[in-house]
Formats: sequence, C-alpha cells, structure tokens
Amino acid sequence: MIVMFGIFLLTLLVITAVAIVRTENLFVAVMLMGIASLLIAANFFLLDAADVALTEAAIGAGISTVLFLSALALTSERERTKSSRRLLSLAVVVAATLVLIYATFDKPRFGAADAPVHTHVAPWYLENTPKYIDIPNVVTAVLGSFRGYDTLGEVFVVFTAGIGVLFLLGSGAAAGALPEEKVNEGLRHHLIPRVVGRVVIPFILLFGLYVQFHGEYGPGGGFQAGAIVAAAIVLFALLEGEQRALAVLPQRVLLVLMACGPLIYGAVGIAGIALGGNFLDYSPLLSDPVKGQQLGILIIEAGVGITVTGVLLSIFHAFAARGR
Amino acid sequence: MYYVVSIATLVTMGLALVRAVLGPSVYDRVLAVNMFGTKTVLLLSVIAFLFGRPDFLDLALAYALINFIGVLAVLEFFRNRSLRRRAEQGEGQ
Amino acid sequence: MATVLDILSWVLLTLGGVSVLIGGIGALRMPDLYTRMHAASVTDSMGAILVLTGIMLQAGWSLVTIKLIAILLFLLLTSPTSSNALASAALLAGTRPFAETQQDREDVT
Amino acid sequence: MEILGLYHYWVFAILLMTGFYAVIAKLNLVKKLIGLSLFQAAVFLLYITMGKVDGGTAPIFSDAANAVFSNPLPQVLILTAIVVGISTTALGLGIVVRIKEEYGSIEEDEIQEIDRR
Repeated sequence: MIVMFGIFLLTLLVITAVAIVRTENLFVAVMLMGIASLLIAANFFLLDAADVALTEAAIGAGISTVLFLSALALTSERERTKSSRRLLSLAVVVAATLVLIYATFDKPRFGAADAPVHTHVAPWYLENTPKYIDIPNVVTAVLGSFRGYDTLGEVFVVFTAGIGVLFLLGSGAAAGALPEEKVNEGLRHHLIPRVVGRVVIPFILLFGLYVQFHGEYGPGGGFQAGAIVAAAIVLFALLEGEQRALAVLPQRVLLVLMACGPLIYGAVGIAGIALGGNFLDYSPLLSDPVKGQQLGILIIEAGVGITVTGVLLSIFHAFAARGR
Repeated sequence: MYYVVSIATLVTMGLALVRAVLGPSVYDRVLAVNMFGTKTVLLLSVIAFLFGRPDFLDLALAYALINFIGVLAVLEFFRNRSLRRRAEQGEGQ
Repeated sequence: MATVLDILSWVLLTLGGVSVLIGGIGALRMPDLYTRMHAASVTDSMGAILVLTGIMLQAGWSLVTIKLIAILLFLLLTSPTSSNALASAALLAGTRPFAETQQDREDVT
Repeated sequence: MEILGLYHYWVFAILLMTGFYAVIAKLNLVKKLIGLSLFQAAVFLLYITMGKVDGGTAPIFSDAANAVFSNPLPQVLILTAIVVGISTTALGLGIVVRIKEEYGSIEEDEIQEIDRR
C-alpha cells in the first residue's frame, strides 16, 4: 500500500516537472519547484531516507524559494524568447528517455534485497556501527566517521560555493532603485507575520539545535541543522528588515563562521594524526576509542552546521544587498 | 484508519497540484503551494505512524515550522516589486 | 476505555480526512482567489486539528504526543499567517474579490 | 506488480530528461538553472530508490529487534549532495545576476547577439 502511495506521489512529481518546464512565467516555475521539493521530500521519507527527507525539507521549504525569488527580483520574471530548436531538443530528449527506460529493464526490481548495491560495503556499515561507534543513526556514523573524507570534501565545496557567490556579488551594498526610507524595512508594517514570526523564530532556532545534537540518535545532523538555523535568520531578515539581521549577525561574523567549519573539521583530522592515529581517525581522541569516535563526530557535525549556516546566510545577504 | 486519512490527503494533494498547474493567477499557485505544505505535514505525520517509527515526526515538525517562510518571501517579493515600480514611475514624471 | 479511545480517534481521523478533502475540492472549484483561499485555509486548520488529535489519541502519553502537540500548535500559528500574507500580497497587487451581484460590486470597489 | 517494480526508475528517467530539456531548449538562463535543479532531484531520487530494501526501515537503530534496514550509503551521499546542490545553484544564480547587470538580458540568444557585435 505504501508503495502505491509512493507511485502516486511520483506521478504527481512528473506532472509538476512537466508544468515547470512548460510555463513561461519564471515566478510560477519557482512556486512549482516548491511543490516539487515537497513531493521529493515525501518520497524520500517513503523510501526510508528520513535524514535525506529532513535535509530536503530544511533546504527546499525556505532557503531555495527565497534564493530563486531574490534572483528573479534582480533579473526578470518572464522568459522572453523561444528557442528555434525546440523540436530537435524534444526529439533528442524523447529518444534519450526511451534509451534510459530500456536500460532500466536490466536493473534489479525496486526493493530487491539482493541488489548489488546492498552486497558491498553497506552490510559492513550496518553491522559494525554498533561495534566501532555505537550510535543508533548509521547515516550519521557513515557520514561523520566511515566516510569522513567525503564529507570533508563536501564541506569544502559548500565553502567554495559561498566564497564564489561573494566574489561575484560582493558582500557590500550596490546602488539601487528603491527610495532610501523604504529600503530594509522588510515586512515591518505587516503586523500578523511579524508577531507570529517573533513567536516562531526562537522555536526554529531551538529545533535547529535539537536537530544538530540529536543527529546521532534520530534524523538530523550538521547539514540539516545549519539549513534550519539559516532559515530562522532568513525569516528574521524578511520580517524585520535585512539591516537588523545584519546587526545580529554581521557580514564579518558570517565570513568567520564560513571558514570555521572546514577549519574545525581539518583540526579534528590533524588532532587524530597528532595523537598517533590516521587523518580523520577519531579513535585516539579519547582513551576509549568508541567514545573518541563519538566525540569526533559531535565536533565535526558542529563544524558542518556552522559552515552551512554561514554560507547560506552569506549567499542570502549577497543577493539581498544587490537588490537595494 | 491511517490509510483513509493518507488517501484523503494524497487526493487533496492531487487537487492542489491541479490548482497549481491551472493557475490562473500567480496567487493561486502560491495558495496551492501553501496547501500542499500543510497536507505534506499531515501526510508525513500519518505515515510516520503507519511505519511504526513515530520518532520520525521531526520531519513534519520541520515543515510545520519553516514552511511559511516561502510565502512570506513571496509577500516581500511583491512588496519590493510594487515599490520599485512606483520608484520608476516617480522618475518618469 | 481503550475501545472508546480507538473509536473516538477513528471518528476524528475520518472527519479530518473528510475536511481535508473538502478543502481540496473547494480550492479547485471556487470561482476566485479569495473564495479559494477561504476554502483552503479554513479546512487546513480544521483538518490539522482533527487528524493530529486523532493520532494523539492513538499515541498515548509519550514524547511523541508532545511532538504532535508542537506540530499542531505551529501549524495553527504558521498556516493562517501564510494565508494572511498571501491575501495581503494579492490585495497589494490589486486583485479584487469576485463580485456576482450589483451589491457585491459596490461593496468591493 | 512485477512491472511496477521499475516505476521509480522510469520516473527517474522522465524527470532527468525533463530537466535536461529545460537546459537545452530554453534560452532563459534562470530557467536553465531550474532545469538543472530538476535534473539534480532526479539523480537524488535514483540513489535513494536504489537504497530501499523491501520491508526495511530507515537505518536508525531502535528498540525493535531483527529489523531490516535500508542501505545507509546512498542516503549519506545524497544528504550532502542536497546542501552542495543549493550552494552551487546559488553560485549559478549569482553568475546570472552578474550577466543581467552587464548585458541587460538573461536570454541566451540576446547575449550572443550582443557578444557578436
């Protein structure tokens, strides 16, 4: 039955995707992307990926809509011209789809337990997580410890992307079209969102911390928590004006936060070497290797959370500053 | 009994998607996204119980908390646009 | 006692499902933005209250119930807020309510 | 039922190619980025689909004994990829905004027209 739910949601997702591509109004496309994100998160949840669903929720529900809308405000809301090679593209795409669908007939059936993916390293992770790390959430264990290198790389990619946006757009303010007194006041004149926002923002921050530090025991971790905290501050900036958000967390602080994550992560790795282990081996951190692993995961998750918050907020402020 | 609620929610999601695709105005699409968000919260809560893993309610909680940021961003977007248009008209005169 | 709770929660869940469905149909069939918003947002809150209370009765007293109460509270706060924000965005952009009779037309202008 | 076992992969194929169509057939740069996001989402879906095991549950240990767990590895890869995806999309949007400021347009053909002059 739950499989049928998944199939229904996927069908809705295909309809949404086609509608996204067909519409010429970019604002509508962004709104439909919001729906697609909700559908994808629900699907992840049905496919047993609670952690991934939480990440998609944290990113897709707020940040990505806000970013696309600020980019639209700076460019245009409509597609103006139509390509002359639409028919050719359609033919290519249909042919490629058919080839891909033909290729799927060789794939193991959905949910097959003996599929090649499940016979390689995954059973080892499931079996040895209690032994080496002893935390309930295997995803966090693999993310933080077994494949710590991977995650280090991803943190650097996020960091680099944030730096890239700051290089392109600058962190300062550009001259803008809005009259001075109207700038930066956000939705301050809309009483209801403001009051509700004041009530909700502390809880979002609290929930972010919960997700950050409960990540070893339930769905959560640095990536999700970073996005949730960033969402709370973006909400604050929307309601109270961007200037006040910058007063709370100035650009300088955000830059430091961005750099903190990779530094903390790398420092933990080097501490492992200094204490006689390998790079990113957390076992020597404490006398008990299992406790050492847990400590290492806790610290690097905190680093990841700090970087993700810093990068997402810097990106948001960079786009918002261009709009002035 | 959970199945009845989930099916009702899924059908409603389908109806909301039809509204989002048909439009006609952009606000109808925002309305549909908003509806879709609440329905997703309900669906996720119910399915967490269907799975027998109610500790996954965190996901529904995340959506309940941050889903309205998107709509507020839309409000801010339209406010800025009308301000900008007014400023341009002011320069034109 | 357990049977009473079960029956009560089933009734609540079914009513919740019905009200969610009514909201969906209303959002599809109503003639203009504001009536659609009315159909969607009111049943949103009603459906959330009924469904989540129904689940709560099934869950019994635990951390799960607290989480469900939190979800319900935040939904009741944020969902009407976003409806309000949407309505003010639409009014700001100059969307007028649908008017069927002469009296209505005079009222909205 | 046998044929439905591949439905998830077909949706992946269709979604991937819908995104790809937006990238190659649309001239608007923001639309191309939206297409790329769809493309990305399709890949995420493929990975997570492959990790699912019948009768499994999320790979988070609970009190219930003898549970079957789905594959944690694809979930780890995609979890980080989602955050990387939004950062790189933001980078792309930043480039588009700069292009708009320099060229006054975000349509591919108009930009090429200006370049040719």
